[in-house]
Amino acid sequence: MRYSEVKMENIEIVLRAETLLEQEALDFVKSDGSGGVVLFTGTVRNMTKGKKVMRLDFEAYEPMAVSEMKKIAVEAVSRFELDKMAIHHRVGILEVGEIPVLIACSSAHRKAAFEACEFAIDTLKETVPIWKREIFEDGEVWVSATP
Amino acid sequence: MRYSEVKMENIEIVLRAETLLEQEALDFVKSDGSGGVVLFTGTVRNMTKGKKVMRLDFEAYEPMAVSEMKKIAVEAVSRFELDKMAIHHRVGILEVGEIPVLIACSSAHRKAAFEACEFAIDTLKETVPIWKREIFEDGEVWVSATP
Amino acid sequence: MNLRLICYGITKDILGGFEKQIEVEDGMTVGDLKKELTGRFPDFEKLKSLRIAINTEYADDQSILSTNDEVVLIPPVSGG
Amino acid sequence: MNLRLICYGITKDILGGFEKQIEVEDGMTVGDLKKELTGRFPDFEKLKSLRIAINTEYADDQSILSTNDEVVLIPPVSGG
Repeated sequence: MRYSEVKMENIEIVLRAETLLEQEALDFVKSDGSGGVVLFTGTVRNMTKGKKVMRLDFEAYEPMAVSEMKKIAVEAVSRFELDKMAIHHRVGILEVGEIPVLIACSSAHRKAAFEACEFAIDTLKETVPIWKREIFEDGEVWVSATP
Repeated sequence: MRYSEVKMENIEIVLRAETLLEQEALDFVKSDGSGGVVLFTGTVRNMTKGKKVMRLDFEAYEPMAVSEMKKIAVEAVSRFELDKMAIHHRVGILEVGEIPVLIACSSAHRKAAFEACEFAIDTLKETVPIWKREIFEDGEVWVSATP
Repeated sequence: MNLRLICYGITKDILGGFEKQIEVEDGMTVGDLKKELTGRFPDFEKLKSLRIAINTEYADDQSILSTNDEVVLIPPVSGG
Repeated sequence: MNLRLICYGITKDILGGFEKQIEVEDGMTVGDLKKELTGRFPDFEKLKSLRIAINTEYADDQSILSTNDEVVLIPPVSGG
């Protein structure tokens, strides 16, 4: 399976091998009743600890990755009284500058939107079963696997 | 003057009557060395204090609005060690759902990017000489002018 | 001396236009100007705040005005 | 009983494949399974953490495994 999606009235979860588009996440969360939207975009960096990164390879335990992302969005919408939240994550090979993750949310109150977006990306990095391998010129390594 | 701009290597300030585009601000701040981008988008809400808003009219003291926005971006880039920041603001008549303001920034550290973006929008709302009139079905009011 | 005031937002409504020429004492400070304006136009008392910019920079109450300055009335801002 | 382990990330390298069948005692807990794996494959000790998911939910060490469960090894995640 290379494409998974959960779509509810106020939550959109996407996990896919195709390019992520910021406008897609922004369009989902926008509403005429919201005063503000906050978006976090992760990008693949060209360096890690001073070493040149060629590309990343993301793999996901897909059904659980989608359900964990959904849990995060459901909690964020409720705890921060959001209008909507979208979490989009990529799998497969990503080149430098490409987007592994997008989180967008809308709220009547901008402070809540900032907090919710930060909560969501922090939690995603702890609980969502997705793994990345950094591929260097001279080898590769599973990120964060060992101390 | 209906279009003002400051463009430096790591700062982009835009003040204009034409539609603001999220992708434009995102494209400016992106760089291969940044791990994350945070974007705040303000949108025109359809209601204020329970009253239906028809549209907003923004006016700016343009040279000073641009220089105050530049000050904010310069301080944010330095204080939060950002890679780049873009602040785009609209003037003129805006309909419900349109974008009055966009702030995007990129950083190696996502926490700094969230803090910087929030700092910038909070400060903009205090120091940048731009004023909006809310236009209702039965009248209009300068926002926040009186207690 | 003659001062040319530029008015934005609600101050335009209070002074009745975007530009207003007024005659004030030489060497008047920003603080004095605010008092003078509030005396002539009591509606200024209703504002949450009033700042004055001189030549595109916020000026404090001690700043001294000169006839060639670009003096701009800044009522509470509401951008964003 | 027979357990079918599904391996992601670095656990695939440690166990030598995406899927691994192993024979364990009936009624084994998640905590026991982790000990068993670390005994058989000392490389698990190098990991920052190891969690086990049963049927797409994180399981705590007291959870009891059954032969029909989808048991997935979750080394430190690194999405985002």
